[in-house]
Amino acid sequence: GCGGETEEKTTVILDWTPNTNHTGLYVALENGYFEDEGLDVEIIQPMEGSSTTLVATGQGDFGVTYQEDVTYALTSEDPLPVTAIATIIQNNTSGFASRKTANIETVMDFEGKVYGGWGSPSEEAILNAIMTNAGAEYETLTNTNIGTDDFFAATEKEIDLVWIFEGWTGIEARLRGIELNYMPIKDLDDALNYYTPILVANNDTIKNNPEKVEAFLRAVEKGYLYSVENPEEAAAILLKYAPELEEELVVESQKFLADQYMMGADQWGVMKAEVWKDYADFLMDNGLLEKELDVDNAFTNEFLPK
Amino acid sequence: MWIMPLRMNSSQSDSDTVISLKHVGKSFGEMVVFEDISLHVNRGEIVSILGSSGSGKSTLFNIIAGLIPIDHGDVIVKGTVGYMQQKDLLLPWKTVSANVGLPLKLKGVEKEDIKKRIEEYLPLVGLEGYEDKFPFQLSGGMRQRASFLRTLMTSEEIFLLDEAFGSLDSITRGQMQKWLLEMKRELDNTVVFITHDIDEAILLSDRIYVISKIPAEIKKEIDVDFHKDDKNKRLLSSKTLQLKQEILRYL
Amino acid sequence: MWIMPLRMNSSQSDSDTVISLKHVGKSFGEMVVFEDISLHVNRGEIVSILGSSGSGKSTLFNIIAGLIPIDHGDVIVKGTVGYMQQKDLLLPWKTVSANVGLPLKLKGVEKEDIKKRIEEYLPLVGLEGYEDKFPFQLSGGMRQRASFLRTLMTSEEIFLLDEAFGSLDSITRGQMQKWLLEMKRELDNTVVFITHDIDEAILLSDRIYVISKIPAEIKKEIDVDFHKDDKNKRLLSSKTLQLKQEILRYL
Amino acid sequence: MKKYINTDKLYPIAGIALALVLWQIIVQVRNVPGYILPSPTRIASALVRDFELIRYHSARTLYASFVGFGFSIVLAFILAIIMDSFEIIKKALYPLLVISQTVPIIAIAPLLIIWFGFGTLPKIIIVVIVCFFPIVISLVHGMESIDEDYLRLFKTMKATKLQVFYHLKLPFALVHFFSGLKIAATYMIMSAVIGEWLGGDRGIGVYMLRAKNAYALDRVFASILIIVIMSILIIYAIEILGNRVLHWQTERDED
Amino acid sequence: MKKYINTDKLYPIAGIALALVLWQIIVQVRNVPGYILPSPTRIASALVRDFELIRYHSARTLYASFVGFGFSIVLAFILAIIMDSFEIIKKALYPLLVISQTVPIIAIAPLLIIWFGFGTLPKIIIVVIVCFFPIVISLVHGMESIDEDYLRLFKTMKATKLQVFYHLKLPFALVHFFSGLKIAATYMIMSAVIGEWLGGDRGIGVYMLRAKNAYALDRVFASILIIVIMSILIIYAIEILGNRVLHWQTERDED
Ligand SMILES: Nc1ncnc2c1ncn2[C@@H]1O[C@H](COP(=O)(O)OP(=O)(O)OP(=O)(O)O)[C@@H](O)[C@H]1O
Ligand SMILES: Nc1ncnc2c1ncn2[C@@H]1O[C@H](COP(=O)(O)OP(=O)(O)OP(=O)(O)O)[C@@H](O)[C@H]1O
Ligand SMILES: O=C([O-])O
Ligand SMILES: [Mg+2]
Ligand SMILES: [Mg+2]
Repeated sequence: GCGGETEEKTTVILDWTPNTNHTGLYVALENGYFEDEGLDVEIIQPMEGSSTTLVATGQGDFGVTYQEDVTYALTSEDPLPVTAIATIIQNNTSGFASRKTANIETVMDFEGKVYGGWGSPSEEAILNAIMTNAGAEYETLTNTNIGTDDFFAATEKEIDLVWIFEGWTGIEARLRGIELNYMPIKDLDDALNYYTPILVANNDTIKNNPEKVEAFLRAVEKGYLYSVENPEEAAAILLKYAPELEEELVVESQKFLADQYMMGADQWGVMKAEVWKDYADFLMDNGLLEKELDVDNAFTNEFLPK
Repeated sequence: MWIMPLRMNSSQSDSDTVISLKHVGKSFGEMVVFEDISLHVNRGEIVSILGSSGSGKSTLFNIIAGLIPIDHGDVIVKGTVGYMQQKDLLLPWKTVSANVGLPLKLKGVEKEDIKKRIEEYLPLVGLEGYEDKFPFQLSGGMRQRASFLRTLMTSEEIFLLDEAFGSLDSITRGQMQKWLLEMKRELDNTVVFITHDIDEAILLSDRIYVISKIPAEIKKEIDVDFHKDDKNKRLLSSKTLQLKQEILRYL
Repeated sequence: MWIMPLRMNSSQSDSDTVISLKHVGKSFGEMVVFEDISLHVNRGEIVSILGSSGSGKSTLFNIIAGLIPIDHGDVIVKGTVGYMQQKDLLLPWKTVSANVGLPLKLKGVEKEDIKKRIEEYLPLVGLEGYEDKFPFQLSGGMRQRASFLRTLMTSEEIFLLDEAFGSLDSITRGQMQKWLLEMKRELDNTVVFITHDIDEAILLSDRIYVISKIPAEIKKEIDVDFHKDDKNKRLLSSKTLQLKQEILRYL
Repeated sequence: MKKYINTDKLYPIAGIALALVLWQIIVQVRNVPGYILPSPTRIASALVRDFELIRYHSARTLYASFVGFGFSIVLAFILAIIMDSFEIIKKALYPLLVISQTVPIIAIAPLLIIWFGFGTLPKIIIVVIVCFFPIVISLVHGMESIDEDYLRLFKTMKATKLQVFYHLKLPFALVHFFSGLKIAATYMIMSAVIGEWLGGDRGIGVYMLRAKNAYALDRVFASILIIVIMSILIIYAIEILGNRVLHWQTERDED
Repeated sequence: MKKYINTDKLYPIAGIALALVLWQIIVQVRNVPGYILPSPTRIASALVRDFELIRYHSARTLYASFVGFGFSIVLAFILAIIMDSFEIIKKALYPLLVISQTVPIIAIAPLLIIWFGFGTLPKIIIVVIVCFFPIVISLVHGMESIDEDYLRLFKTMKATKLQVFYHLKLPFALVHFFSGLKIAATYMIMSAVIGEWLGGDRGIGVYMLRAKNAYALDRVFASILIIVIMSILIIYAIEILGNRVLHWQTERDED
């Protein structure tokens, strides 16, 4: 419930270091939206790729992750007890980027190039699908894992093509005056316009404390709405909590994302079943899932503010 | 095969024999050091072991001290043993005082008392003023004397001394010998002594065992039965020269 | 202050003196070992240094060998030096053969030749059959003999021998002494000898330096001028006993 | 051995200075962009700019490092004594210790968080996992390498196990121990930083990761610099402590 | 020292077996879900299922590990000789070596990639960075700890620097060297795996990362198991080699 004298301990686990995808969370914290809901929120920066597991094991009540990750988590041999409760951004703002000098303007140009991947099991399938769709020969592409390495270092030498977030790496490139060719993933295949990043909750919390989930999302929505309206102030709030970030990058990224959070939707956070189903089917078709995803149990919009 | 020497409290037996080796055999790999050696030492005696280099004297001591296993035979040692090995084995990180006082410390003697006793004894071995030196700052003979004193500090019932005075000049050696005899008279313990100096053996001993080259056996057991009460008199006795000639024949 | 001994090729000078120390001073911290010591050794001589334990004999050798710096004075050494230190310093990972053959190996002598020479010499020090043993498998006296042989293998012009026979029984020691004299006669090199055995000093030496306690100085320089041609005869000479009495007075 | 006592510290400083100058020159001459390798001067200015922030983060890292290091030493001593006393335990435990080192920490990171949460505890545990091993190994090896003759000496002096440990094994192993301690100290700050990467809200590791993901490479290198400086200072302190404790050895060397 | 020769290998195996049984029991009794900690039997079955794939990846990891390890040894020897011969170089270089170890590798990964690309080379270099240090340190420390008296002996025998090295310093340092080698071997496979995390398309690290992102924790642990087994085998081989080379020491201990 709301109010109450003692605030309820709540832990939110990020997917990465704090960045503009997370701004709404920090705004909710700074502007007291969580407090208003009776939540005492702590935001934690974990090791990359561990947030879903940590939420599943009760280390956090809520976590930031992305749709593909949840899809794998729910179809693994021992499914993780988590459910997606909101998408932070409506459209997938990631895509394939290359330096202008690499001359990659269409998917056809992927042929004979070197792709620097980040270790997702599905990258090969995705590249295979989009190249095949475009009539290009996937076998000619070299797929190299570049791990956590950044775009700029990777493309300095032998890597041509990297999968980036437009609102972060794309902005940084602009700030540095490095010209990019950028292909948003959502334009390449409908099935690939999956949600990233999203918020997940532990199933126990959902079952035993649905009020907490609702309260949390009410505050978070207010935070993101504030970020949409006041990108510069929101950026300042993020920088207050993560002063290690580059101010210019944060501000520019925030301005870019302000339009993206809710693009094409009349409500913040709401998810569509097709998006979940299409991407799960895509993965299934490519033999990447052990079993069918039960879409109904994968996500829910029921805790979003009405 | 591990056959350990039998150890008894001196009070448990009224026999006069404190060390007894019977038909002992010991080999290192194919090298047979002892095939079948027997000897004994009585309470209160000073017994010397004479034998050429490499004849198994140190090995014998290691056996008596229970440090190495034997292949066959019986070893009986009645009483506690203090052993001065051929190497000085001073601890390089301890000063002379700390090295010499170690046996007392291990026995739980109080610091004050240890200090007093060290101050009393160091001058007797000519190491006054070297209390706080480390072993590497000593000469070879000084290290030997420190090691000798450390062994005496154990105050055990039986002392095994392996070439205790081997690195000393004759003057210092003479002083040490005299002092050893005095100590012996006061404490009335048993001493077994390895030396390569026949004069020294004759001066100090009640009995002498002469052992052969390996496989070592007792070549001769000699009772040194003159001037037993004041051994210092032996230095000037003609019998000493005579005995020396005899021993030389056995070696 | 580092003052290194001046070294010359023996051919550069026709003087008879191969080692010369003049007004040499050496302290360890506050301990003055030599305040002002001078001595010399002539080519082809055997000179012994006698002195009580801790009087600075080994320090003297370290100075002659150029291993430690002096505080003041002049040191002149003409000719190459082979030095047998008081500790045996055998390399624990090398067999007796390899240890003894090391100086030859360092000089680049062929393997075959080294083997031949070792096979020839090992029996002379009583180590035949121990070629392939490691130092820890030897007795104390055996290690000393191996170290002695290793020094001789250097075939240098000057040998410094620090208590070379200290751990040997009188028989083995006698053999070693005899052998040393033979070697000396053949090679005609110079030998400086530290010993605490006055008989040994008299038997071997052409001259003897007796040094005092520290700060050490030359107490007496003795010319041993009888039976110089066949030193073995000294064993039975009455002059030996006489000289011994004299030396004892200085110590 | 130590002939250059007075200039002892000059050479390493010169070595480091030379490396820095070379670095600056290469960056400037070859015009290396800042997102690949920032120049020392840029790193220095980032350090000055962010000084307060870095101090704030460093305090936490140092705390976890020191607590973990202290624990490692205590644990290493206890285990070394047990392993030295009971051959069976040593034989059974030693391989497990080695295995604990061959496992990449990051692979079991979620486990650590699950067991120990996001606080300082998992960082301390990582420091212990990393630092404990070289210390215990150095102690055990040190005790093993004691000359049999000395053990015999103590046997003839009827020393108890504890006395043998205190008067013989410990001082003998101390030389090795300080080697192990220095190796552990080398990795001590770094391991706390790795621990911070696993999750947290304060610490040099947190700062570094955020700077890296914001492409602020000068800050990343500023934090590396801080890690290096802290590590070097600790190693140096151990060196000095070691020289004091092992003075008999140092005196001998200086001879 | 080595009284249990024949049962030597029994104890560690018993130790490991005990740990595995405990693990299995805890997982089963407390019903630990597979995404937190898979049971040993599940890990084993994943290993069997993926055997071919793991073999394929392991080959690459082993290749990088061995090449890097070999390089580390050669480099360590060269540097140790140089550092031992020229006190100045030692004093200048030593701190740089230490610094190289205090820097978290992951922080400088982008540099490695920029300089050496994504092939096997950067993995080899990471193996060298990690393994080289303990080896060179053990050699340098080993050579430093030689008794002054032996150095004097060689001086009087007029040995050249090279001869002193070959006949004295090297054999003396070998005991330390094998300790260092074993420490390096402990981290050798792991460092190659870390290298593979930073980028690559084949290797145990790549396999592990993919399994992790697919929540196949049993496969993650299967790869950890492979890393552990490979490391242990290498350490064991070094142990045996060491005992052969240092036979004079082993013989003495068995006495
Ligand atoms: N640990 C060992 N391994 C193999 N052989 C050994 C060992 N210890 C001693 N020996 C051999 O046993 C024999 C006797 O050695 P021991 O040390 O007892 O002689 P020793 O009479 O004390 O000689 P010294 O008067 O020279 O000290 C020697 O031949 C020696 O080589
Ligand atoms: N490295 C050193 N540091 C300090 N003092 C030393 C050192 N080496 C020797 N001394 C001291 O110098 C003096 C002479 O020692 P040295 O070894 O030359 O005596 P020595 O005549 O050879 O005695 P010994 O006959 O007992 O071997 C001794 O008092 C000793 O304590
Ligand atoms: O999360 C990304 O798709 O890069
Ligand atoms: Mg002996
Ligand atoms: Mg001496």
